[in-house]
Amino acid sequence: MQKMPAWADVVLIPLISLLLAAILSGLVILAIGENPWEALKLMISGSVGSSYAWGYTLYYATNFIFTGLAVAIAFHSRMFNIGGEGQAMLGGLGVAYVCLFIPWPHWSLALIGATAASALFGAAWAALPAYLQARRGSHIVITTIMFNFIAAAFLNYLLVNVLKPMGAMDPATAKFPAPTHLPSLHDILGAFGIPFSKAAPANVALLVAILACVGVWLLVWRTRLGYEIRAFGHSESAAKYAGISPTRIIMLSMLISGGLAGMMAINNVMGEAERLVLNSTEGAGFIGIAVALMGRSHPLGVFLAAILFGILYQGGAELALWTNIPREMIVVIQALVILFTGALDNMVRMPLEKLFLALRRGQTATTAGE
Amino acid sequence: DLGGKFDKSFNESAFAGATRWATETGGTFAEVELQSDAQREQALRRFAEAGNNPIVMAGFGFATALDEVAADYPDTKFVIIDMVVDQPNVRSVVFSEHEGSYLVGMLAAMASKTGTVGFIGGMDIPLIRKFACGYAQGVLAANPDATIIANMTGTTPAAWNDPVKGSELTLAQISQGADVVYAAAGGTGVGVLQTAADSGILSIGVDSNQNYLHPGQVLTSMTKRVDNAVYEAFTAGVDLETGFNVMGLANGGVGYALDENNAALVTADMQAAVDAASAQIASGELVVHDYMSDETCPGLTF
Amino acid sequence: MDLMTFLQLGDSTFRLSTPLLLACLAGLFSERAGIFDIGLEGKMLAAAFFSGAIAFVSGSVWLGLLAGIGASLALSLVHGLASITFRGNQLISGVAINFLAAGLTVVVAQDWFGQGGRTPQLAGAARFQNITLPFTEQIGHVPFLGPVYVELISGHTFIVYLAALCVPAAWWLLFRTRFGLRLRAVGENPAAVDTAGISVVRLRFVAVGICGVLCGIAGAYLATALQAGFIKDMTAGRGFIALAALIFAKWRPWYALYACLLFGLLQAVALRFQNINLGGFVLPVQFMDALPYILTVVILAGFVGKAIPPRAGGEPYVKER
Amino acid sequence: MSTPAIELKGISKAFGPVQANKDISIRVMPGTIHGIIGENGAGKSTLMSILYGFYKADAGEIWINGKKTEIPDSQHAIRAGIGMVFQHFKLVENFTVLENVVLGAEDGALLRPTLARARAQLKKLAEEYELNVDPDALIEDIGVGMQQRVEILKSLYRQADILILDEPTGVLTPAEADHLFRILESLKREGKTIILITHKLREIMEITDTVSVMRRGEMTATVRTADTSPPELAELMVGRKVLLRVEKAPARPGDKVLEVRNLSVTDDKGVKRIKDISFEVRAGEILGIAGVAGNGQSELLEALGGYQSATGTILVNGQPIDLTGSKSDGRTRRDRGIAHVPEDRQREGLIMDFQAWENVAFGYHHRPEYQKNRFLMDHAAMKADCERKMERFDVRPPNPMLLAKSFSGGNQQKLVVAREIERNPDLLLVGQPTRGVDIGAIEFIHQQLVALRDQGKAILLVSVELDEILSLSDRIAVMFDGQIMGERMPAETTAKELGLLMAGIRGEAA
Ligand SMILES: Nc1ncnc2c1ncn2[C@@H]1O[C@H](COP(=O)(O)OP(=O)(O)OP(=O)(O)O)[C@@H](O)[C@H]1O
Ligand SMILES: Nc1ncnc2c1ncn2[C@@H]1O[C@H](COP(=O)(O)OP(=O)(O)OP(=O)(O)O)[C@@H](O)[C@H]1O
Ligand SMILES: [Mg+2]
Ligand SMILES: [Mg+2]
Repeated sequence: MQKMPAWADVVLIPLISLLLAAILSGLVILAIGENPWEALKLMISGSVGSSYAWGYTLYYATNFIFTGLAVAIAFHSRMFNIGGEGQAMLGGLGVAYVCLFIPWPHWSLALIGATAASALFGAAWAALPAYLQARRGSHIVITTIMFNFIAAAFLNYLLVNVLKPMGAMDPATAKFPAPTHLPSLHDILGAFGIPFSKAAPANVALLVAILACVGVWLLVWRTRLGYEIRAFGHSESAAKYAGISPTRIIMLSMLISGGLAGMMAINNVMGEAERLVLNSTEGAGFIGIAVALMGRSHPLGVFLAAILFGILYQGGAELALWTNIPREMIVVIQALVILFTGALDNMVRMPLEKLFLALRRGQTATTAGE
Repeated sequence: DLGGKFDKSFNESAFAGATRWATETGGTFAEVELQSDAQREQALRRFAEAGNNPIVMAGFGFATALDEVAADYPDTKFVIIDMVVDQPNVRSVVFSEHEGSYLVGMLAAMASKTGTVGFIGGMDIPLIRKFACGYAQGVLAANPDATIIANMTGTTPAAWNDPVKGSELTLAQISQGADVVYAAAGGTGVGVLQTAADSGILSIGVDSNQNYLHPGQVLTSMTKRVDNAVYEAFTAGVDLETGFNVMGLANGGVGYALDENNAALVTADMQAAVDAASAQIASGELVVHDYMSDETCPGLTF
Repeated sequence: MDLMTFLQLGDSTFRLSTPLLLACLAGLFSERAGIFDIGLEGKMLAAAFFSGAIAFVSGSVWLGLLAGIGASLALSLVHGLASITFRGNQLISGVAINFLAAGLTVVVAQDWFGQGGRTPQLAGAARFQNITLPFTEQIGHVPFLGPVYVELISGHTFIVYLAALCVPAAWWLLFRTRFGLRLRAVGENPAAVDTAGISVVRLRFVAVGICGVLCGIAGAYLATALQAGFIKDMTAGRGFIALAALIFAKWRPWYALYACLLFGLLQAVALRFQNINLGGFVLPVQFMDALPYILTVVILAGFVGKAIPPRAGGEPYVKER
Repeated sequence: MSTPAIELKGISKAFGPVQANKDISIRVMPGTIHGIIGENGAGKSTLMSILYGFYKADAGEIWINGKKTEIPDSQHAIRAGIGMVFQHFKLVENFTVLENVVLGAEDGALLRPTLARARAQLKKLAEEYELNVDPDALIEDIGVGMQQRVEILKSLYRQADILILDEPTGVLTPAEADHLFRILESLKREGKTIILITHKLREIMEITDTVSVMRRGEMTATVRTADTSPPELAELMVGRKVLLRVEKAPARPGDKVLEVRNLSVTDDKGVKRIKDISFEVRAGEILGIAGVAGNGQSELLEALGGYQSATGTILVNGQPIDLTGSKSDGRTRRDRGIAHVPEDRQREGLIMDFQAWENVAFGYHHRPEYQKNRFLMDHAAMKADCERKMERFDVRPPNPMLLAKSFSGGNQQKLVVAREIERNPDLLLVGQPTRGVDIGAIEFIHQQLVALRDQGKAILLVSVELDEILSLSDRIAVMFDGQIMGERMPAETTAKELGLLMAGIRGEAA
């Protein structure tokens, strides 16, 4: 017997949490002397009001789908992968190497190569924390945090000392050659005669992200590995009884997680910047946590939450451009969303559970009375 | 550029130029401050889409993004400071920082009692080495026996905004005997000047006139008139002349600051010597070596 | 390396270790009570901003310090609410607090001062000044000991000495008092504390509160002692290094001191010497930057002594399922 | 008539949808030992935890020594003179005995004087009640028997007049239990009031003055022990007549299916849990392993089941199986014909958050019948299989889509048993098959086990319930401290003899 119907858990609680976060954000905007209602309108029009806006929203969303899926798949095996940021950075490195040093004949081949490389690099960056968790019991949260910093230092070193072209000022790789440039949504939709802003960076990586959603769904709910990952996540002791190797599950789920986080690089590094810069991830690895929490670790939920955060990001960028609300306001909103959907989950859940329990008691009482 | 609008230095100077234009002409301008490299292109496009013209960007970091964007908006004029972008609708403004640095280097050498002076750069890039190299030449010109200690804050944009590190580097240089320190480090320089003032030694500001930050304790500032460049661009408006533009001593693009805050520090002798050198450089009689021309520097190794 | 360079390096180490030590001890109290806290960074950042802002506005560094502690305490309260009262995930709460501080400090700073997320420069009484310890005159001439006393020991700000005092104080409190016994117990087995008639919730809130106060002091130190004002993201990962030091120290106060001194030294070295040349092999500065994190992973891997966290750490105390 | 030391009036408590206590009233006279019995999950611990202030009752009143007393937390209970030894001890593992005793009852803000006084006090108590423990030993280094003493000392140190013990003998050998009872007798002589929770009728009859029976959250009766009998109590406990014996034909043992030679198991802490044991199980027989909980039976099942590494030799149908490495896992064991009903269905046997149909394939999910193709699993086949098993094992409600946690304990166990028996294994490992299962389900499960035996399969049964061992087994081995103390045929032994073996004493027959 559940305390609450499933729809309340999946839909009602995130919605209420989101509302709470929105109200608090509104108060903050009010406190700095801006009109929250106007801000909201600007955010909406700036993020979904034109194909240009959509182009940016979807571009951000693509990043968040990858990192959100990464966190989500790790959640299924009860691993908290807070290292998406570092894994995505390394994914970017993989993309850079593949794009710079292999002469690709066509973007489609380059995309396949870059996807593989980014996944490989991202997975490799998750491998050691995963191994240490599985074999030495080192807390994965702490090790992945540490690996974020190590990744940043490592990338910094490579960009400054190895990959920076001679004479360049900023630590970044050279521009990737033209055959590796991915078609943008403008090009893709244009082929079907649908007009779409040429300026926006959303690109074919979005389709890869959607494929990844489907792939993760199949993996988690339709394959044996997914079955084992979920079993392990729910009960490690039961998994051991069933002959599911904890080491194998931790390693595989974290490698997949790291790989997905790494794959984000085909969007931001290959699709947008077309070169690798410092801090190319811009915190998307952390937003993945919020996205996975909001999306209840389900690919569909992750997809929707990623779009939501894409809107938040693009809308927030617009706010920073046209109002006195600094861009950091997005970080505040993001923090509140994580706080309410993740940490203060029970604050919403407890009263709701009581409510549903009372409702049911009332119902049984009336049926019994009849 | 990264480092923040109110770095009391480079970015603030650009902002001041824009504000001056706005107050004088009553015009309005849109501005945005960026947090990361990845946002540059988006901001440029957004401004171009919104019909802003001209668009001025302060900092070499915009070069790649601008190269991309400029072609997409041929009717918009762009101005980039500190970097050359070869597009028909772009005006590239670069400064002869080595010349200004030469002058303050002379002042430093003359003000120093220990014969040891320091240089603290921001991010270790050729541009900042250009500052350092000019400075070193000036120091050696005034005092051939002087020792120059040069440090860079870091290798990433974070180096523009790390006052703690600036402060630590200053202390390190002081312990090595430096009693005048030149900070060419954006926001990091705030920490350098602060620590120098706290420790009772002299410092030299950069870009804007920073003498007022610690009156009587900042020897001078190497001024780089980013504000003028911005002001001129805005004044010219859509009729802006594109192409390559060098701002040096000759056309007042760079110089050193003298005001009531440092009047007591710069003696008449010192002023005379520096002004003489300035005139020689302006006339081409004296050539200060530009690090960026061949990535070498006489008098300083990095 | 001559004595002076050595002393300078030591001096710098003390300065840079101080915020790490305060944050590390903050984490120690919280985690010893069973509340994991990856929000140290955020609390320090919030404290740095509010101390800087209030010190500027009021002109008094002490008011600034109070404001910093207040801000940090407020975030502690949020963490306590999430992880103690509502039994939420402590790690997620910590992540949220870090973001909240990173965003809110800039938003508020921009609103108050309009300087792109920084406070104006602090001067005079709005900053902690260096304290010259007594007898520097007399001892100063003694060879070796003299310079050590004058350069290394004397001439730091009040908070540096305070942080140093916090170490024995924390040790004494944890291992010699009733409060310490209970606090350690609640981090190991809250049910034992509960059935002994002590409120788990209150005890944990007190621990989280202490954590807030110490983080507050650490943040205030950054903005009003080490620096003269707040700049955005000025904690620059110190909260995470403190966390690393805490693991390194195996949750013990004296070890925390040594770990923080080590990490402070690493920072001091990395600041002064960009790339370190080890007989032909150049150690890049990025390696020095990453070293605390690498060391922590090595420790966590259990190859150099195993770090066993408090047993009830990270788990909310749930009586009724 | 004097005033009762404790009087509970109309106590009710619900945990979410589970009503653990329903309107319970009870009176306990001072200076008596009052027993509470009831099946697993009857609500005994909940009731006592309410009295001790650990849980808050939804309704009801508590009267202590004739005064109505509010007990919102344990502090109030302690002040009212109540001490409690919980079923699961509440000790800080890496504290010393002394620190655990003083925790919460310190004299002042400083520890040193408190510890000094406690040390002296502990010494006195130890002499008075034969409760010797080393005050400076760490809890994690001492055995459960000792830990229990520490719990009792904790209460006495706080000068409790009312002592509650929740299933204190579950982890004790009969001898240790006897010692405990002697202590309780002497406490009673001092005028202390004691409440003893157990579900062992023997203990109730032996030591209590009065006894209350609980069933499904309700108090069904309170009687004087002298006026009742075990069968009557048993009936009160489960609500109907209890059939204690299982009908079965004599065994016809065949070939050796399982041969264990010199098996040893060392746990993570380096403690040897199984010491060099050897035994065998033949086709068509049930070997029962008796013993007090914690003497190595769990480790034995885990080692055989493939999730505890071990040394020695295990032969199945004459072929050795791997004891370490990647081939020593549950999956490989299942492929070799070993099925396993684990001791703890909720922690091991089932994924509580999986639906029934997913659980029915658990452990066998890699088998070809559940695969649609190389990549995907065949959910339809899994559901159909689940429906079949639910029907044959009478699982209620027969709905494959329900989460495992929404089935009652007995039905959860049926799901596990169905899954394992239906595999038609050569060897079935069974741990505590009827723990927390109602009597109807017990009968059913016992019948299934006997039927499997009669098909010529080998069964290894581990249970702490001696009655279950005696009624099901064809042969009985007793484990104590990781060793097999001896083997007996059920017809030729008695509960008493087995009890001695379980305590590590080889009696006259040995
Ligand atoms: N903390 C809790 N949260 C939710 N439900 C609980 C909790 N403790 C007990 N229950 C439920 O309350 C009921 C009564 O449990 P209780 O522990 O009181 O039984 P018991 O008679 O002591 O059983 P046992 O003999 O197994 O110890 C059970 O259904 C149990 O699952
Ligand atoms: N943890 C739980 N979560 C949700 N529902 C539960 C939980 N535990 C028990 N229930 C519900 O409470 C009911 C009673 O469970 P319980 O285990 O006490 O049954 P029972 O009466 O002891 O039956 P059985 O004799 O078969 O064990 C179950 O049918 C189930 O629906
Ligand atoms: Mg119980
Ligand atoms: Mg039951």
